[in-house]
Amino acid sequence: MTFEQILFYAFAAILVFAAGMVITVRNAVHAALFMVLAFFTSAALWLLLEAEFLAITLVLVYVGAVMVLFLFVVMMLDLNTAPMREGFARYLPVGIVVALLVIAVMAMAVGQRHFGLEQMPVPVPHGADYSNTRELGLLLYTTYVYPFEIAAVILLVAIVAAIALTLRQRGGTKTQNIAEQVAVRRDDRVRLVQMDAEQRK
Amino acid sequence: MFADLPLLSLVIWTPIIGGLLVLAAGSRNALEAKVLALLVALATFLLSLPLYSGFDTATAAMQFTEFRPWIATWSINYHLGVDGISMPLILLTTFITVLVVIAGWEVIQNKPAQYMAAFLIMAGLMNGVFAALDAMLFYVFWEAMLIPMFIVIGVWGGPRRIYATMKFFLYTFLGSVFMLVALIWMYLQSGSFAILDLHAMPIGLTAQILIFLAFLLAFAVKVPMWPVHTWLPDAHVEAPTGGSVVLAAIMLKLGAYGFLRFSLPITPDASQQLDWLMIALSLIAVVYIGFVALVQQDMKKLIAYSSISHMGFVTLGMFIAWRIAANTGSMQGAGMGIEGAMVQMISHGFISGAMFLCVGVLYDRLHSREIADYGGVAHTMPRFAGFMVLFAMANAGLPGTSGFVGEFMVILASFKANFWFAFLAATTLILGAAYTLWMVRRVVYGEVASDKVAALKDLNGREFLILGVLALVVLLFGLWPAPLLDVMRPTVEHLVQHMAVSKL
Amino acid sequence: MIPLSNYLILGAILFCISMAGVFINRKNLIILLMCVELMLLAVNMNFIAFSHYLGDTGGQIFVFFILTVAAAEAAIGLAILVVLFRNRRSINVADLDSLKG
Amino acid sequence: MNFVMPDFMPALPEMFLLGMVCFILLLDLFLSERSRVVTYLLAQSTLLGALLLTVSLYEEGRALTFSDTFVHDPMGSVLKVFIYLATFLVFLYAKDYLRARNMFKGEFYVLGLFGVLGMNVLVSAHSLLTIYLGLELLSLSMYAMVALQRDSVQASEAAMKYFVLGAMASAMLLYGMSMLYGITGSLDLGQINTSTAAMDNNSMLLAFALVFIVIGVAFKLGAVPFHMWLPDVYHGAPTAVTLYLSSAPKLAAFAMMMRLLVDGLGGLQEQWEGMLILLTVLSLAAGNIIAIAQTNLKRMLAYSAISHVGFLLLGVLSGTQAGYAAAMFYAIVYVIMGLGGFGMIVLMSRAGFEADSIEDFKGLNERSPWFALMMLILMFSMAGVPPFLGFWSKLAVIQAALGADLVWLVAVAVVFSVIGAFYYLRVVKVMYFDKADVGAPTVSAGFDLRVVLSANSLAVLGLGLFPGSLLALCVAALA
Amino acid sequence: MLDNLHNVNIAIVAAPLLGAIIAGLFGGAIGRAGAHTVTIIGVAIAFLLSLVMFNHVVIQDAGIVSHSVYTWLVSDGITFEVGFLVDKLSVMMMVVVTFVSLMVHVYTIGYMAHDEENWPEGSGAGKNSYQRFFSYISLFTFSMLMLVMANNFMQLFFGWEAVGLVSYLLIGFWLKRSSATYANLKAFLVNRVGDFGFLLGIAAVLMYFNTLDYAAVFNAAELQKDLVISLWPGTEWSVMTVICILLFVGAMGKSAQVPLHVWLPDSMEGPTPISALIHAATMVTAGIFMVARMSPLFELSETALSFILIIGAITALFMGFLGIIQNDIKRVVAYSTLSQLGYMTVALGASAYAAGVFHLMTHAFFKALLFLAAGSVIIAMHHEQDMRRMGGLRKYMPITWITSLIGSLALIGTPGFAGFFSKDLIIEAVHASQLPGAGFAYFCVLAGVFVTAFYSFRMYFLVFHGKERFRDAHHGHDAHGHHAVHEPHETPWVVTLPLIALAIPSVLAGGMYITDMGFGNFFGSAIQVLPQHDVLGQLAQDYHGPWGMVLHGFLTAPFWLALAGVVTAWLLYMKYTHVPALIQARLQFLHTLLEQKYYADRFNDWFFAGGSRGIGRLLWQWGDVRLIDGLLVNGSARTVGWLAAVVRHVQSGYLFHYAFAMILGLLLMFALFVIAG
Repeated sequence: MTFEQILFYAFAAILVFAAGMVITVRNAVHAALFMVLAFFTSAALWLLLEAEFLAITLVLVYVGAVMVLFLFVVMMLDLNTAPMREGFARYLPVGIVVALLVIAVMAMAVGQRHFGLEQMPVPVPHGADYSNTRELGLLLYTTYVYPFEIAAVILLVAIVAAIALTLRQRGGTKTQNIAEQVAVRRDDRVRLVQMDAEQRK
Repeated sequence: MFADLPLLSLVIWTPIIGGLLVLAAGSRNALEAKVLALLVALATFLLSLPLYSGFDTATAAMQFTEFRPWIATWSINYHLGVDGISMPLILLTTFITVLVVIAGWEVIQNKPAQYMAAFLIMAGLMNGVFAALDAMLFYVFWEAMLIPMFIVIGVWGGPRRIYATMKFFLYTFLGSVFMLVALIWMYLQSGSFAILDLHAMPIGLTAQILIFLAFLLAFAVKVPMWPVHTWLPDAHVEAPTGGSVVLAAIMLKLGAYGFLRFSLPITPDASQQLDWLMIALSLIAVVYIGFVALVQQDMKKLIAYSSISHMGFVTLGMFIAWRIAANTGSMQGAGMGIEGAMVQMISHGFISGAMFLCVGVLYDRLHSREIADYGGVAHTMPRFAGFMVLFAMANAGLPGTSGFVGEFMVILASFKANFWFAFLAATTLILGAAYTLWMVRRVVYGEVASDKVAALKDLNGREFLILGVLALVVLLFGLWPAPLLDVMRPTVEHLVQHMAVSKL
Repeated sequence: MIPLSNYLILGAILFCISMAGVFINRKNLIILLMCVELMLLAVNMNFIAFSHYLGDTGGQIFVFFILTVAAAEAAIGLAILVVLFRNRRSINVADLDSLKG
Repeated sequence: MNFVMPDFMPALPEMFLLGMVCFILLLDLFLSERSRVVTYLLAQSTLLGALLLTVSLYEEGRALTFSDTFVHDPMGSVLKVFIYLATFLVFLYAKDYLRARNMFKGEFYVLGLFGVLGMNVLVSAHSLLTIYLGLELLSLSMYAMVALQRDSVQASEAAMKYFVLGAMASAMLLYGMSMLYGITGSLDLGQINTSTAAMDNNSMLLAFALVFIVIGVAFKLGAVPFHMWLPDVYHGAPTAVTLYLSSAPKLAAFAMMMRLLVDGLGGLQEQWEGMLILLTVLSLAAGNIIAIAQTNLKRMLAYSAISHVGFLLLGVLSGTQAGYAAAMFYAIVYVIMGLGGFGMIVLMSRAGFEADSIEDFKGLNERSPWFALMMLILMFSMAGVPPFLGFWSKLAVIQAALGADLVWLVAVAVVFSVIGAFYYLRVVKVMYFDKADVGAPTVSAGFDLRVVLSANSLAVLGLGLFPGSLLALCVAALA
Repeated sequence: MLDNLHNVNIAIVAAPLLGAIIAGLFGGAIGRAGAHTVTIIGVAIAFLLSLVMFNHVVIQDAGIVSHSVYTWLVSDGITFEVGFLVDKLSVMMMVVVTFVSLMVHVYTIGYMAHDEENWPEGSGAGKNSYQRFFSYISLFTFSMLMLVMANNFMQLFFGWEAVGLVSYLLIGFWLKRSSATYANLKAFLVNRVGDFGFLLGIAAVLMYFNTLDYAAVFNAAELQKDLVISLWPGTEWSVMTVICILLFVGAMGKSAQVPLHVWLPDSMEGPTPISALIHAATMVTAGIFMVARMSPLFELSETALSFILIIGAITALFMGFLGIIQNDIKRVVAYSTLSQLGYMTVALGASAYAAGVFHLMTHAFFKALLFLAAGSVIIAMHHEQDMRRMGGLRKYMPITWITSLIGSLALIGTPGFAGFFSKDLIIEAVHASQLPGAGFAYFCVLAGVFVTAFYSFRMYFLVFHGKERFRDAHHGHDAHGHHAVHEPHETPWVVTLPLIALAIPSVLAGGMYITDMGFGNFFGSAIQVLPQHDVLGQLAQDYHGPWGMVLHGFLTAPFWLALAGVVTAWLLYMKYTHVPALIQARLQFLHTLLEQKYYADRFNDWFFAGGSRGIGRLLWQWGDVRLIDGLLVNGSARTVGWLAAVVRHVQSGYLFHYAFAMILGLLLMFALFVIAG
């Protein structure tokens, strides 16, 4: 077994373990941490596949941002973790059976028969001067500029949506309402009252 | 002067557009709406008369044809025309519609405008069914017609109206969707939806049988034939009088018309193969339903069953052709069967309509259709009793009334096919008389059954007019059916010739 | 020499585990969201593996976009989760049953 | 690096849309509650502008741009036009409803327009990547819109379900895409098509990839058994959003199916035909049967939508140009009818009252005969009774399926359509045959809503009487 | 000339029809006098014009008049026409029908004078049951004329059913009486059973002759006689036999032959003029007339003739028995009619058509006479019909008494009276017949003579002689509100005049026409008899004029049998009046059998009426309601509904179930492609 293989199997084992833990642990925080582990090992595997840029992105974006967001929400929601495992064992066997079934079918398709070394030999490793990041960057802003723009819009949608859904104006806080200030008219502020002259008693 | 007018379009669209106008008028003034409805119905009837007077009885070809492309993608056309089979039915429709409008004049208190509009629209659609020469146009009218009927039964019907109307709609809908499939299949084979093209289209036997069965389902439900008849008694019982009249007088004819227009000419070989089935079902309708009618306690149900039984003659007359050929060696007599069926259709239109109107007259007064609630009506409503007995006799197929002609012809023709067909068919002479007259005995004759019956008022002028007109027509066609037969003869002869030629 | 199939099978296993996670997990919605992330990870694994063995960068580009979208998805998912929690005071999956039948 | 500047012209509507959305997004910040109507008007004019642009580009013919990730073709243009129109109606119908529920905010329109953009991307996609991104753009907008009524328990529940299942489905789709990519080595649909067509047709591998792709599409369409989200989401979402969900995205989903299965995997027609048959039968059966048991109109219409998907698939799986045209026709017709149907619910609703129970329509004929008639037209049309538009669409797909010799499937379809007629009839029954509850209010919706909804229903009748042009358009779009 | 005769024919049928329409539809306007005037004028015209035709056809012997009036319809190359055939047979019938009808019309003026029970005060139709009645009997005259004058089967059937209709209306004339409406329904239905056969017979004629015109059919009959038809596999029937038996089934209904006789006694529920007109003189003879008319066909089937012979014989004897025990005066006459119809039928069966028709004619006169006399008695007794409450009426109603006696003597065949000639002729003809069954028939008709005499004179003695039982009679019912004690008195002239008018032919008609009708060639070509069947021809060889026949009559068995019958009646009902009760007690079983009319009514009610209702209920409840509707229609609806209610729970609301469903879907599709390869 080559070093590469050792690395692969080790990381793969950790990855599968971490994934298994994510779906089985009772505590959401633990789950998130196992997620982080899974991301890390994935990133390592991707490095084996010479996808350096994505591996790093994965760590930066996912571990650094997304999972933190998850943890943040978990903490914010202040969840009671105790009853979280009720009835869990009952569904586990079904889950395992079904999962194994699907894996079996999938393995049939993606196994050695179609994607063994004969069909897909390992490509020659890139030279030292190869920059994965540059390569992607070049493509991203030329060939894939249209998807890139869409991705930008998607992020914008995410922002708009997240704000629209979660932003709450609390009654007590004193904030400026710019729209209201801009839209203000004279009548809102000044009221001219015509009064009859009062008769002195 | 009429030659230039698109008469068929007029008889189709005048009532439909008129119906919409009535609907609009109804929101303001009910009386205005009713008068308008009557005018529209009369106008339609008058417009349909030139169809008869201008009809060329020398030819079997379609007349008064109109042709306009409609849906080019599927070569569906707005193609209208009538021949000797459809023209009388259009007249029947326009005629009955006038009566129905008059019949509902005072009786319908709840949203009269909608009621009238529904009938007018229905009349237009039914005319469309009879006039359509494009299968898809036919289908559109055929199905669209269900909607106003659905509403009519549901809104103005009796206590179990919802069950009845749902049953009516779903039953008939189920029947017709298979016809649609068959039509599309034929279109895919022939590239045309024109009925006349389908007549000429060669089809293999298996396909013919499947098509025939699909048609059968659609038409048998409508006719209705045993065993898909059970919607009819329910629908009839619950429908308001006008609804029952239209159902019995016209809608049932649509199914029979379908057999003549589609099943026989398009799938002659399948019809021949399966004529045993048709004959068996027809005879079951005559005998089985006759027995069932005998024990009905509800007048409308009784008449409804009697309708089914009478329609058995219609289908019998149509499908004995090949048995005649097998028995006697020639198609001589097949025409009589089909013509008898046609006459029976028209006549049944008048008679059953009249019977339902009679029941309606009673129902309007006593709000009961139970035979047991009546008795001795003749003493309080002698004029009504006179009409009732007349129509009952016509229903029982008394010579001299139109009810006799069709049955007579069909029995004569079916004898040529097989003695036992005629034998079973002729049992209607006994059964028909038994159930009809037994009902008459219990309702019209005898001691006055109750104070309510004693307080009944005889026919008013409006009712007298309707029943009188129907009585005249029933007698006229009974004493002199020749004009009716003259109109349809060339068409039927042509049809028989067509049926005799195998399409395989 | 690691054959492509190994990566693919790894991806498949990952995919199945996360899929199973969606329906085994009946209590915690957050874990459900994580499972979704995990599924995307499995897909990414596939893409990158293919990209590597095919010598085509398209796959990696795709993964780039998936990562972007997944981040956006996570944001919206969590936002919905927050809204839900505010309404229900619970993120128990089994409590989400007012709409049924 | 031999990069050529792409031709931006074909994407002009999308760019216009994006620009306008961003503008509205910014402008909305500076608008007070009272002048929010400006946002509404801008959104509507954006749609109309995009419509004009798309129409003006219709004659251009098929063109690829943006490194072949974007395709401009007649089918796309027609679908886009109907997407704009549908969304236009949605915004119009929803206005009063949103106002009454304190949801008359810029976000609804911004998200809605983003969704339209996503649909456009999807419709014009010519690469797995753009399909995915368009889909996600649309989906994310929709997830957010469903949850937009923040204080509604049902809405947030619906959004959560939608989100989780949607994400799962898109992951499955992605898995399929990854396999496809692995097999063909390309993301471009054109190249995928050429390479798959050249492969062994019975390849298990392709079928494997196909399963995931089909699932992705089926989910988006709401075909059984990937429909589970649909009733809950339609039911739980605010009716205005349901209106949105049920209309334009169906067209986008149809386009997605066409792009993936026909443009990309047309060579595998034999294989996806079987899968679609399975989905069709299940959808027809489950949709029509479960709908019967419903008491909530929105939910009933949701199941009805599922059954309609079954019919739509009937057209696609026939695998012919006529079949695709029929399916497209069906999709468009369904959108028109669905808008009317959900529009009626919006029409009947008032502040604090959702008219989404079938019982709420009791005695409508007494209260408002006109709208009872409109609803009647819609219901009969959905049931497929001529002369309404729904009939022709059913006719089209049945014809297509018969053309593919799937007689048994057609028989199944028509039987279920008869069963389905029952629940549509029940609505008519409630409106016409039942007495109104005492004090049941009359219709009090705004003038524009009344007029346009009437026009919508009458269009179902009018186009039913003259379906030729719409049909011809669909056929021409796929010729 | 011929055209004029055509118009005469049309006028003959049109006049009564017009009268009927005027009296029926405008009865309120024209009043009673108007109604009876207009109808009597109508019938009188018909009668007079019939005489014109009689003159033309018989006296001048100027050939038959046959023409069509209009084409009813044309179908499949076959023309159905409405037309008239006036030959010697039909013209004789026309004269008889119009004459009897005219008499009945006149008589009705008196009989119905007080019938007002139908219409209440203030009803829309006014009190015009009187007018209605005249309308009906005129309509009947029209129908009957259409029947006898028909030149084709279709029109024959029209008349056939039309008389049935009028009979239905008239039997049920007293609408309130449950028994009347029962009787009319029964009459119509039983007749319909006959018509059922008749119609099939017509259908058979059409099938084998392709026309319904008499002349064409009769001309072609000879050619078709060897045809066979297989009614069920393995059997072959002569077409002629089938046709004739089917047609005869019609005659059985109309002429009340066993077993379709059950309606006739009940039909006495109608007013008496009806019993006279329809149920004695005319309508019931339609069957006889029809068979005679079809003689060219019947001659070709010996099987059918034998069948007729036997049916007729059974009717003649066994219906006579029933007359013996009746107490209702009209019922006695009714059973007598049945029995006499049997005689006529026997004559037909023996191929002595002329004898049958001859008896038909004489019977029309004396039976109408008897009925009207009975009616007269009933009027005098204030609508009491039970003979046990009569007696000794001779001195109160002399005219009625005399005419009744004449009628009875004619009926029992006293030599010299009309009935003698016709009846004797029949008996002799049967005696001479060689057909199978003739022996049995001969026995029956001979025995029938005794029976006839016995019941006729039983009635005569009970009514006109003996104790005046009406004085002590305690009226059990007081239906018409009359007072208990009343003196019978002779009825007004409108009643007695017809009696006298009918009494004359009852005496004379026999002797006058026996030579021509019985033995001569009176009917010419209208009746055709094959040489081997020509019994009358054989008898003619021994015929030496009416007087010779009368003288010979005193020596024959029938005379002595009749005399024995009269004497027995006298002994039992005049002399030893306690004996009948003793006999009744002894022969209780027999009496019950007769009282129950051989249980025919019971059986019919139980088997046919009850049975068909039972079948109907079975088919309805089990076939329609349970099986088709319950199981198939509502069952499917229920199944779908149940399915919906169950399946909707799949949509559990739980996210994990939804996800699971998706995964199952995934697996399902995997399975699909794994299976598909």
